[in-house]
Amino acid sequence: MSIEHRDDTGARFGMWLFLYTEVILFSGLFVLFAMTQARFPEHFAAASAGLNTTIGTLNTFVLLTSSLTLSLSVTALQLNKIRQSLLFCSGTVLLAVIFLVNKYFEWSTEISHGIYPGSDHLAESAPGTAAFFNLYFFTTGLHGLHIFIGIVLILTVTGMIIRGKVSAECPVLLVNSTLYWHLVDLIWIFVFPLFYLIPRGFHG
Amino acid sequence: MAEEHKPVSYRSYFVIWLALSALSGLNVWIAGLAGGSLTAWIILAVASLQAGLVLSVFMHLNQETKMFRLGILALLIIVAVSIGLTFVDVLYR
Amino acid sequence: MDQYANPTAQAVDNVLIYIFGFSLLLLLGITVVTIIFVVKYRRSKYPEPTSDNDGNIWLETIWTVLPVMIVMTMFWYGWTNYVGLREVPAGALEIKATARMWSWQFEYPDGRKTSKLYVPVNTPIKVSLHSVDVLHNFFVPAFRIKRDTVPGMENYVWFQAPEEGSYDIFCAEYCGVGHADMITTVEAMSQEAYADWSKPLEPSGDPRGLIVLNEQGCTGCHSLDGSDNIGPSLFELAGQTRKLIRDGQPVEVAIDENYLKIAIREPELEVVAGYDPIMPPYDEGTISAEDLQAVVDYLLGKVVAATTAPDADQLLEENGCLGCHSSDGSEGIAPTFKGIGQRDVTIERDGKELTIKVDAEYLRRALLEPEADMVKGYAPMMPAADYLSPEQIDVIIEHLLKQ
Amino acid sequence: MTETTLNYSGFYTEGPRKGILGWLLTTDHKRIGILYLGCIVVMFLIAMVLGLAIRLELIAPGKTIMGPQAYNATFTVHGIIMIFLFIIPSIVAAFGNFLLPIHIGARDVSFPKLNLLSWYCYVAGGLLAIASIFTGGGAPDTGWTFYVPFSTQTTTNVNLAVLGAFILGFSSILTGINFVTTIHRLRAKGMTWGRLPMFVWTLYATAWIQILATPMLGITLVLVFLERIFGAGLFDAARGGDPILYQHLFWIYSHPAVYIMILPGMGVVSEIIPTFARKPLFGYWAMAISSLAIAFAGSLVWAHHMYASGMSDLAVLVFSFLTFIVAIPSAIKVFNWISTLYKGSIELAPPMLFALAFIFQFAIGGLGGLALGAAASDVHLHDTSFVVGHFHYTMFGGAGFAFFAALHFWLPKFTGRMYRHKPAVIAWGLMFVGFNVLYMSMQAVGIQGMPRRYYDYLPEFQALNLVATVGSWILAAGILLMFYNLWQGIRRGRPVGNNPWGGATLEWQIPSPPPLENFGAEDPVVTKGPYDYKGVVADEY
Repeated sequence: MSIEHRDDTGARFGMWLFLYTEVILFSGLFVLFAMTQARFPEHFAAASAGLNTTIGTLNTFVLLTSSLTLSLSVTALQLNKIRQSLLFCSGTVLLAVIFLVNKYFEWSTEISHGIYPGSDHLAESAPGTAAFFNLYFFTTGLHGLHIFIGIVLILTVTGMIIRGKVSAECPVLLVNSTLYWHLVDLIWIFVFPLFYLIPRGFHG
Repeated sequence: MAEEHKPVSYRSYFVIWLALSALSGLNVWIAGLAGGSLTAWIILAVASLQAGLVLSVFMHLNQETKMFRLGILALLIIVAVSIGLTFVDVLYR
Repeated sequence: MDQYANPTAQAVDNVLIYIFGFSLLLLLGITVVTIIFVVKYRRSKYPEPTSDNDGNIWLETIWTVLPVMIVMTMFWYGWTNYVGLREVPAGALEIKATARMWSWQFEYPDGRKTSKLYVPVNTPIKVSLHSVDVLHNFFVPAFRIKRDTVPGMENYVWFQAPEEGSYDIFCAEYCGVGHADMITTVEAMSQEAYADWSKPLEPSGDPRGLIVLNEQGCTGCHSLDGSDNIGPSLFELAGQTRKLIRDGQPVEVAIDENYLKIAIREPELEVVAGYDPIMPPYDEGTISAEDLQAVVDYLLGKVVAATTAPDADQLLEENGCLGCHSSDGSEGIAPTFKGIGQRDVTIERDGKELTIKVDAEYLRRALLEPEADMVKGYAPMMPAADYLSPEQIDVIIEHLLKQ
Repeated sequence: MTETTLNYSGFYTEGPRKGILGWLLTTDHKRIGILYLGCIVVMFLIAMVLGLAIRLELIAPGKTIMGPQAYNATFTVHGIIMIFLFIIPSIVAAFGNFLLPIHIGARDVSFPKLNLLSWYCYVAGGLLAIASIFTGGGAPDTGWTFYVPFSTQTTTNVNLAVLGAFILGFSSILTGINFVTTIHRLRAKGMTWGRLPMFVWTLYATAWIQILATPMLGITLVLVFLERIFGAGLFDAARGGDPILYQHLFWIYSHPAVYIMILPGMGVVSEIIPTFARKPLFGYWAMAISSLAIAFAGSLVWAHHMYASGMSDLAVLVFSFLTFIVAIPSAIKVFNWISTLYKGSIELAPPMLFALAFIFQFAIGGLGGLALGAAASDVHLHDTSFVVGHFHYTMFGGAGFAFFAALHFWLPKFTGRMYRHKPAVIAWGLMFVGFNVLYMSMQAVGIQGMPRRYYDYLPEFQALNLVATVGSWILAAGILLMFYNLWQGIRRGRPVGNNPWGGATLEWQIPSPPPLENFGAEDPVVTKGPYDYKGVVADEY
């Protein structure tokens, strides 16, 4: 009677299709970034120099490491090492929280300097500077939202591993969450150089 | 099922992670050279290499069938076209 | 009207006729063939199909290649004629159009402003397009020209009026409640009539210093209103200081008569920091000693322009107020000006309704903060008139109270 | 065979839950398709009334029935409902959901729960969009394009409308993901790519556009929303923004979106024409590949909406060229449909009449598009009534008539009952005449130079506007008669067998209405192509 039949490949394929939509979502912001960078290279250079590259680099490593731990947890689950798998999942969540905390400090410093979308300070700055920070806040904000959703997702799957609903025989939910998490990492791999590194090269 | 993925060893994941971290470090270093659009393209190339590693190993694309890769191709073309054709306007106004 | 009198319309019509002609032919072909097939192969006559042909590679190739060739000619013809719309003939008369909700303002090279576009016939006109608020579009069907006005960006169109007369200008980019009323006209006049029209009506009352500044083209690089340009602004110089580069060293000096005279006679000696040393020197032969004195006096504020009071009717016309508010009592998107000084209005303030007498204070609020007191029954769409000077506002209020 | 009383009701009564919950919590693709169909028809009727109001206002210059603000809100809401709540989901979500799994021999889509979620997104988005009319600062008055800076400045309730459109985007994306996965993974044994019905091919192409283009609309609308809330200035020239970039982002989605609207319509016509000519579809692979080509090339031409925007002239050149490329696959399709008729055995049943009207009207729309794609002629026609007439020819005369064709073709399959043919033909005639009178006048007055979105117009435009308004009444009469006749057919039409039209695709081999899991206990095995009519006998009704 049941028409529920398992198609893990289909499930992964569907997940990939969903990830495409995420890429397009961010690429809208990348289009804006590329065009504005081309119009105001010098303003962008100056504005980018105001970002905290140390925190940015640190966060890049944090996110790369979280990707590693989540991948390890998939292998652990496939090898039926449930405890290790759970450990790696928790590690990932911890790293994700560290990322958000870093981001919080970064943002609050900027906000305390009067730099935030719609602020008077930005309204008085050069047009390219205002555009840079507006894009910066929206892009990192949207990315941060994705990190947050990722945390919720991984915690849910962790719970399902504990209850045995996700297991070596039926790992597809963990695999799909991993795909999602890697994509969030992948987007950061581009967000980081776009905002923190590349604009600086265009000084004069 | 033949379509199921084989577990990837901890070791290969670690190697990829090391490579990714090194490449990020490399990018930060290149950015310090401040060479205008040349460094921009190098940095983007390095980032794309990182993306390739994440896609193929972390995201198991190397174990998936052709239809997964065709999809990625379609996606990349659409993104490149959107950015490229918009430049045709913005740069030549 | 000879063929080249209306070049932009000619360019567009060429393409329109070409494409519509081909389209009509194709449509006719498609329709006729379909009707023939449907009638001829009807089921009552052929209960079963007489062929099960499901493809023909030659046929399919032909009707792929043929349309490709046809549409490529359309593309190319469309493009080459478009280029003609973009290339302004040399010597075109340049007029600046500024769009705002929901009126047009045209500014001529001599600074005069009108709300209709006055042009001479058979002369190429380049209209540079600006917007102060949202997107609008400058559309003249008679000349087949159309271009958006975009805030923060300059666009242009050009045209040449073939004969005297009045041609409609529409706003073709949706811009809000007054969109359909944002209509004005191109008034094309004979060359002679235009020359007459554009003659200055009376000798300028400007002080000699300002006249010299304009004549010598100083204002091309130096603004008089404080805005930045190729050279530093000449706005309210008295009492200011300037950071200069003198002999390669930065120094700061107070602006006085002596400094200004050196800056005009020998500009390369001292250059204001941040500007390129490109200003040419002006010697006795170019600016006489008396004129130099007049310029310096003017710049330091020692002579004041003989102010002629602005004309209220002209202000209302130039700034587009009449686009929404009628002066003859007819119903528009906004209350009429007729009798406005003698009536009571019901307004909504902070969500409450109240009826008040129209007075100077109310009118000032209505001009500067139109959203604060909205007249009942009208949409809150009026832009604040804060671009007018206080003096101009006073004149308008006084004028309205007399209505 | 004709004397079957309808004691069988298929999936309508089968299923794990009974009653209203059986519908609201269903994961059956057929029930979800019916849910969509109901909503879509209601939305269409609402937006149609708004459209009639617009036409009535324009019957004469000056104020007729409403003021300018109300008029602007009316055409905005008409556009938002017609585009986001009617055409984009119409054939895809209603007929696609019902028929796609049956067409490929599957029991359901790949992700049935997501499928239900997408319907709820549709409902939520629709409710938000409708709520925006009655709340806040009044109904949105920006036009469905939400162009900045006007959309970030107006005091009307753009926020809710934008949020609604965003959620509707989700609904569309989920459907797209579901369809692509289903077509790749769940084809029955023997259902090779070369045996897919053309409807499935067009849905496949459409689904890819839904996946790859819709998120661009999502981010653009989010930016408008944030701009209104925070005053971010991303499109504000004074703060480094660029209003024209908004138009780029908007059309990067919205141009491909017109292919989301028209491609499934082409699929429907490609099913109907062979069935009523009893002949295989001419040029199967040309048709399949041209669907994919339209989807791909359609993603490259967005800026042909912007020739007059102040975009660079080089961009005008490039986009004009690419635009003419898209014309080719559409032309191929028209030629192939007509060739299918050649030496066929043609029956002019109601679905066939609608399909033929589709070809005629779509051809006019497409040919009018050539004049809009060429740079010079677009300068004159852009933003005039001609454009409005043009896209109604493709969207309504094309996609809309395909939707009506699909209703007449498949409702007997959905319900097991046949509507009366005579009123259907009369309704078709009224609609065909009314439609062409209405939109041909609109195109003509546009060529004269009447700008679009005009509440009021100069007296020289009156004659054609009057004709157009009269056309709208004829059209509306036809539509009402059509829906009345279909409704009567659903309620007490004559019962039909499995295959009233003599179709050869899989849905005609199972009972009407289909049973819960479509194919009974045994999975179907496909041994022949979708247009192989040899030995197929139509059931009498």
